[in-house]
Amino acid sequence: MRQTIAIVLQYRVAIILALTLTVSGLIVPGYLSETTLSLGLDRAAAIGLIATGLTVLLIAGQIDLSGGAIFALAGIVSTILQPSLGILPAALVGVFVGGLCGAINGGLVVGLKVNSLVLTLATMLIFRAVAHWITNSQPVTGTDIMFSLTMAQIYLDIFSIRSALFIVCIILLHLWLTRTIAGRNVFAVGSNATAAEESGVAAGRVVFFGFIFAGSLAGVAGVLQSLVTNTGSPVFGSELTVAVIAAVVVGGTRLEGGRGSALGTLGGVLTMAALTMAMEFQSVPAYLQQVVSGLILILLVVLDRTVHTRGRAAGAIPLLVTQNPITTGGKP
Amino acid sequence: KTVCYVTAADSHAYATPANVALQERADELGIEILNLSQDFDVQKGTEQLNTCVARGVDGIILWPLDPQAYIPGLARAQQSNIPSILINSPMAEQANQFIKSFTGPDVYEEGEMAADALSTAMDGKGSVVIIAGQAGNGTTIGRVGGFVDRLKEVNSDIEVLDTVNADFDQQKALVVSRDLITRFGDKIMGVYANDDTMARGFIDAWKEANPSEPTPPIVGINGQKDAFESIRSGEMYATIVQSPVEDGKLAINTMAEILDGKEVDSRLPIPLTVVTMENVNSVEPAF
Amino acid sequence: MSEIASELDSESSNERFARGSRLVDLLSKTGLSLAILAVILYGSFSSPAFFTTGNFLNILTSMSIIGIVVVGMTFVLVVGGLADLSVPATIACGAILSLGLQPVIGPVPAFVVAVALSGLIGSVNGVLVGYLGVNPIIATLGIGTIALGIVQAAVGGVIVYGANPESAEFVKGRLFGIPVVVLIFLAVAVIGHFILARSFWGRWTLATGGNYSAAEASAVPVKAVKAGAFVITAVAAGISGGLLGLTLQSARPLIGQGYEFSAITAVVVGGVSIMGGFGSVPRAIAGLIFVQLLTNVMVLDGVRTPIQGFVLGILIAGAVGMDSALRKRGVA
Amino acid sequence: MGKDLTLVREEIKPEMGSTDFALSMKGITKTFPGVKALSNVNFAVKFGTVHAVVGENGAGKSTLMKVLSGSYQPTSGTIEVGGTEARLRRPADAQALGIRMVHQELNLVPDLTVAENIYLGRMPGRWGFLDKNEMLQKATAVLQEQETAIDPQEILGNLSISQQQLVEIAKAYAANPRIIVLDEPTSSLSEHETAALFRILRKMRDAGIAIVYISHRLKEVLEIADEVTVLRDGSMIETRPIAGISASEMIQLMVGREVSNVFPKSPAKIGEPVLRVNSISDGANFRDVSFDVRAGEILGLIGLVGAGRTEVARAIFGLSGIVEGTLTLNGKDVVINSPAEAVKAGIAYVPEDRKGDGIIPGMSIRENISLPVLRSLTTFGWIRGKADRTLADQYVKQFSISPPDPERRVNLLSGGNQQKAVIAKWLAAKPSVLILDEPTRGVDVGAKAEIHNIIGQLVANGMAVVMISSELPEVLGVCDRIVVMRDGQASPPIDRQDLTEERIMALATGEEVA
Ligand SMILES: Nc1ncnc2c1ncn2[C@@H]1O[C@H](COP(=O)(O)OP(=O)(O)OP(=O)(O)O)[C@@H](O)[C@H]1O
Ligand SMILES: Nc1ncnc2c1ncn2[C@@H]1O[C@H](COP(=O)(O)OP(=O)(O)OP(=O)(O)O)[C@@H](O)[C@H]1O
Ligand SMILES: [Mg+2]
Ligand SMILES: [Mg+2]
Repeated sequence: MRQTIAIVLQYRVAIILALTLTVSGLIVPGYLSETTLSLGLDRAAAIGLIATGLTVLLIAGQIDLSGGAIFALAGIVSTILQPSLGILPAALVGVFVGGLCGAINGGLVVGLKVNSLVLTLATMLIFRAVAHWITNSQPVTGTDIMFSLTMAQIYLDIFSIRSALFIVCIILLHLWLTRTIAGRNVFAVGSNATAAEESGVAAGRVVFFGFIFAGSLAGVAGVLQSLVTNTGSPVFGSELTVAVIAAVVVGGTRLEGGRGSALGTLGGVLTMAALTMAMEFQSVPAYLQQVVSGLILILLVVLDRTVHTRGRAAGAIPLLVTQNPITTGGKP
Repeated sequence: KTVCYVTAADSHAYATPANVALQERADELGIEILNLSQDFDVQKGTEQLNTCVARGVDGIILWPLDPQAYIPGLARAQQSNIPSILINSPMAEQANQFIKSFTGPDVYEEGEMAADALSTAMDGKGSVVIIAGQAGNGTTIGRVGGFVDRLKEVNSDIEVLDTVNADFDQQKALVVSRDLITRFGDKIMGVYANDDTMARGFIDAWKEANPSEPTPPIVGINGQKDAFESIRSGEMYATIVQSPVEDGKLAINTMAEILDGKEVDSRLPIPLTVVTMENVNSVEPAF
Repeated sequence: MSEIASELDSESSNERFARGSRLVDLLSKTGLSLAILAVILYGSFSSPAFFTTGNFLNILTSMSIIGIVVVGMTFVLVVGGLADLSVPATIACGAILSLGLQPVIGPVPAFVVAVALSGLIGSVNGVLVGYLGVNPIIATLGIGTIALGIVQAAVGGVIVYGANPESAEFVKGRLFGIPVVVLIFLAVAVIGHFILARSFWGRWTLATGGNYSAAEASAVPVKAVKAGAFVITAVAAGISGGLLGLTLQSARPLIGQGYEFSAITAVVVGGVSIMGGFGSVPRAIAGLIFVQLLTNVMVLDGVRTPIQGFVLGILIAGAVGMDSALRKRGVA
Repeated sequence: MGKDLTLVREEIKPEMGSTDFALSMKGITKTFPGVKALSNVNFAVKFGTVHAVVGENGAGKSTLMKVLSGSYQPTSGTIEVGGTEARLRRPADAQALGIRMVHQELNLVPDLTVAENIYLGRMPGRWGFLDKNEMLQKATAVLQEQETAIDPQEILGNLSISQQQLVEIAKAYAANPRIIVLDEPTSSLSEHETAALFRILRKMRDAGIAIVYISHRLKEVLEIADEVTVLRDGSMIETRPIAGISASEMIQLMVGREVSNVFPKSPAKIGEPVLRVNSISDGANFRDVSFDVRAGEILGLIGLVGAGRTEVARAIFGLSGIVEGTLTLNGKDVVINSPAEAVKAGIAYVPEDRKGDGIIPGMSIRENISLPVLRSLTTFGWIRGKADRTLADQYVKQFSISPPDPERRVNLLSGGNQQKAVIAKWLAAKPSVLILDEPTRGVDVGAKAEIHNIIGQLVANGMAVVMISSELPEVLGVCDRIVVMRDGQASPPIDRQDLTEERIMALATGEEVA
């Protein structure tokens, strides 16, 4: 019995995704089709790329609220530079700007030893302000709308360029997190930073590069978005952060750090996208859609909690461990 | 037939009546509406176009919040032989090849009309403040641009003291107005607000600061009921009626014609009326 | 009690236990007051409009609505609840219900019911965070979305207008020359301060934030205390939303957007630790005053909105940096 | 028991520098805001020796070792490792020089596996890819060598505290250190596990490793150490070969005076049973536990680590649930679901994990002490400031908490003083039953004697005390009756006169010894 619960719990994202797809397929006519799949993937890509970056950060015990702002800023920079540099070099600069923003986040979090929730709240305001500043609050337009159209193309009937990129990124991340030493160190830092540090893992460096990675991926997502829409806008991505955090958490990654997986995030992103699409197909009002996604998020997290607590009575005592500052490195 | 309607938002002083009008008219016409709300998020809107295409609807009515961003989505719709039209806000020229028509008010013209009205009220001279909508939003850009360009065009002696964003939000307008009033005081001889709710915010701030003094001439846009009241009581000088009901109806009517295989004009404006003390009793408020 | 002990006493109470660095200690206590003074000085020189009764009344009125939320948010941060991100939804709930119910049950009962239902949102947050141990960020994010969706569905997704001008006049009016909202804010602040600093509930809140398990083992009802902080915040946000609706005479679902961040900013700038266990209402309000004065001075100087965001961001980063620096030196 | 150990590791040949001193610290001073933790300490350890460091709580032992391991930077002073001067800016620097530290507080990563923990910071692999098999093999070997039955693939967070402690030791050991520092490694180990640890330490010593061993258990120090250094109030008092020193001499050096009876016998009048525990079970960690404790009595609860004593105490106190069985207090059946109810009924509990469950670090001594009784100090919910202060003053004085400043933040006190504050906190609640879980763990002799004194006074005043301890001599010295727990089951209370250390060990391990 416990075995079953454990298995169900481990693959809960996959199960929920399968459930969503089955139910939607039964209720919504024309839902299970290649077009839906390809377009659903494409729409998940922007959130997915940022979520990929955030997964690493959350596992390392940090959070980044500034992803949406970086997303906008990188897109703007890459669009503004198109006339002088050409599309591709400008895109690279955009991604670099994303990385740079990440480095600022990471540098401040590590250097000042501050809580990343508040710090990235601050940099979110700053990056967003810069985006408004350099564009004078007007959207900027790229040079070549035809290029956008190629970017938005669906290839092999399934992938757009960005959805393919998203899938590749998440698989690479999965391998990296599970198979490499550096990947395991990320878990160690998120689980107990002091202990990791004392064991010779450069916790500060792990966190720093985690922020750079998250920033770069937000940059990639932003640049791709600006390429696809031929626009860089200071208001882009303002609603993304919440959706991204929800997707990652639905995917089973813990906000407290130390636990999580890339494939889970993939599942979370796809689940949220599949759900949204299904509800949009049925013309469910936006506010009810919110209620549903909110409920899913809460339900999954509560399930996670209660099942773990039940596991405790049957032998393990996570309470002593999870709430013991010695074992959690002083985190409440 | 099913038509996908990607609207700006569910609950908004202007968008809500437009949505309702569109839905009601569609029911009359026997058209099923797939209603998607962007909640003022461009990103979301571009993604919702994907849903429309995947769903295989017969037509798309898009309320664009950005001049460019929706182009690939519209192109994708065209590829799938789904006709698209724009409602309420314009997009950049490049979008024209992907849409059948744009129905709705000319926001740039509204800016121009507002400039003319305010010029009349102030005898063509003095200094004003602009309370603008959301930064980067197409309507804001049009309404501010039209206003400023018009003043330049006629070589007006009216000076713009400052332009501040209040996001079409009454509370934000209230807060920024307080600051504007403290900062410029008597220098504010006229106010141009990008919509009537923000004009309301300014009036409240003014009454707080100078309960006894009359408000300077204020021009708003939209033609809401309470703006009509304010014009009657002299708190506001003018508003520009732009009826959301007309807006919504025109869009779905146009779409119905397209679905019937008729040709439609690429630009179908809704009527705009400047309302001042003179005609306030003969014009119907927009909502 | 024993000879040994008294001997130990005299031995160890010598210079080995000197007090902490005076300067750092002083800085932590007076830093914010100095900063506020500096802004006032600068403002008086830079703008003639700044040092006027009218302007100060302005600032007070502007900060009252958000100030009420700040008082609640202080409890959440102190109890170690990170942040309550459901504030925008709660404010909307307070505003929409207090206007929407006016025609049905009259203005005063409508206000009371609105605040009570807001409190209900808070208790759901509280149960999730306090009793089920869900991460507060996720819980409040999810419940916020759900609550907002439900409130929106209840009014059919449209805007609600006020139907009782007298109540609006009362809220907008003045008592003894002071705006009524300011008086309400002051009352909430004073009550909040005494609860946190002088009541057993406040001491429990500080203890729970300081060390959860130790507080639990000291017979503090930690779960209730943690949940209580979220109820307090929700009630405060409900009051704030109700007042907001009454002043504006209209309420839409997005009415409270951004208030959560403004409130967190004020609390953090006030030097309340995001890690919990430390902080007070006056500190948080000092933070709010500082932020408001600074914004006011920038507006009077004609600084553009984006740059204001920039400055605010740097301010938050500076505040948390300072907090962590002082913490490291063992003060604060 | 005495089976032969074979080291699976490569033989260690410490590079001897110009000296046979593995390390020498000279003139080390370390100040914290408000505290001079170390002043001008000289400390040297030879290769191939076990060097014990003893001293009272707050003497600076842990601080000195954290300076050595690179966790703290000394305010002044130099460190030589293997004869050459070393700058240790961070733990990695010290590790590069072959210094490994087993911290007093557990320092592990709960979400990784045991094997990953052991090799954290130096996992084997190629091109950055982890070689899981190799890591597992090595970890298994190291754990086997330590005679522990811990599964290297288990997630660390699922282990008990003592198992985690063993993993911590294995981790240091697996790193092939030249110098290994153990800061109170046995504080949560049973005698059996301690014996196994000592066998390993001897092996390591014989292989030439320098071992620094910190403990408050002088018996262990006498058993394992070759040399001993005594610290007092942040200063080095003396370094001596173990052969020339006795336990009482050590104590004298530590406290700077003579302490006579380490475990005073409490002559209290024993009355009626106050608390009766009637075959309670929690469905997981213990079952069918029954005992009673009488007014004026100290009941010892003893057993190997993980036997379930703490869980029994937490259950009685309402911190975790009881599935079966009942509690009788003063003849009446009571149901206790939360600590608040326990306090109301007159039960108090001093937890074993002082830092985790005992103190609120950011609060003053005063605020800590009044916490459990706060409600009684209020009028209409408001705290009466004077009552609050009076209460704190009274206990700071009565327990001679040092420094005697009730407004001082409690986390700035030394371990022993923190423990006194925690006990004071509970006495303020005026309980009729006091449960003490390892009240003297990690507490120095001086403070220990004081705590025993306090307990003695309490029972003399008619309180019933349950004392959980892992130290047999302490339990035998202080308790009137003793309950031995093994594997979640409890023996009936046995009079102290009928027990010996051997008899208790037999009951606790389930092995009859000759
Ligand atoms: N991080 C710190 N900040 C301030 N003071 C500290 C810090 N760490 C230790 N101290 C103080 O330094 C002194 C020495 O503490 P240390 O932990 O080294 O003692 P110890 O000998 O290991 O005691 P114990 O036997 O209780 O572990 C104590 O007075 C303690 O309060
Ligand atoms: N932190 C923990 N995580 C998981 N299991 C634990 C933990 N602590 C104890 N256990 C398990 O709970 C049971 C009882 O442990 P408990 O702590 O009550 O024992 P104890 O006799 O008090 O030992 P200790 O000396 O460690 O306090 C054992 O099976 C043990 O393995
Ligand atoms: Mg120590
Ligand atoms: Mg125990």
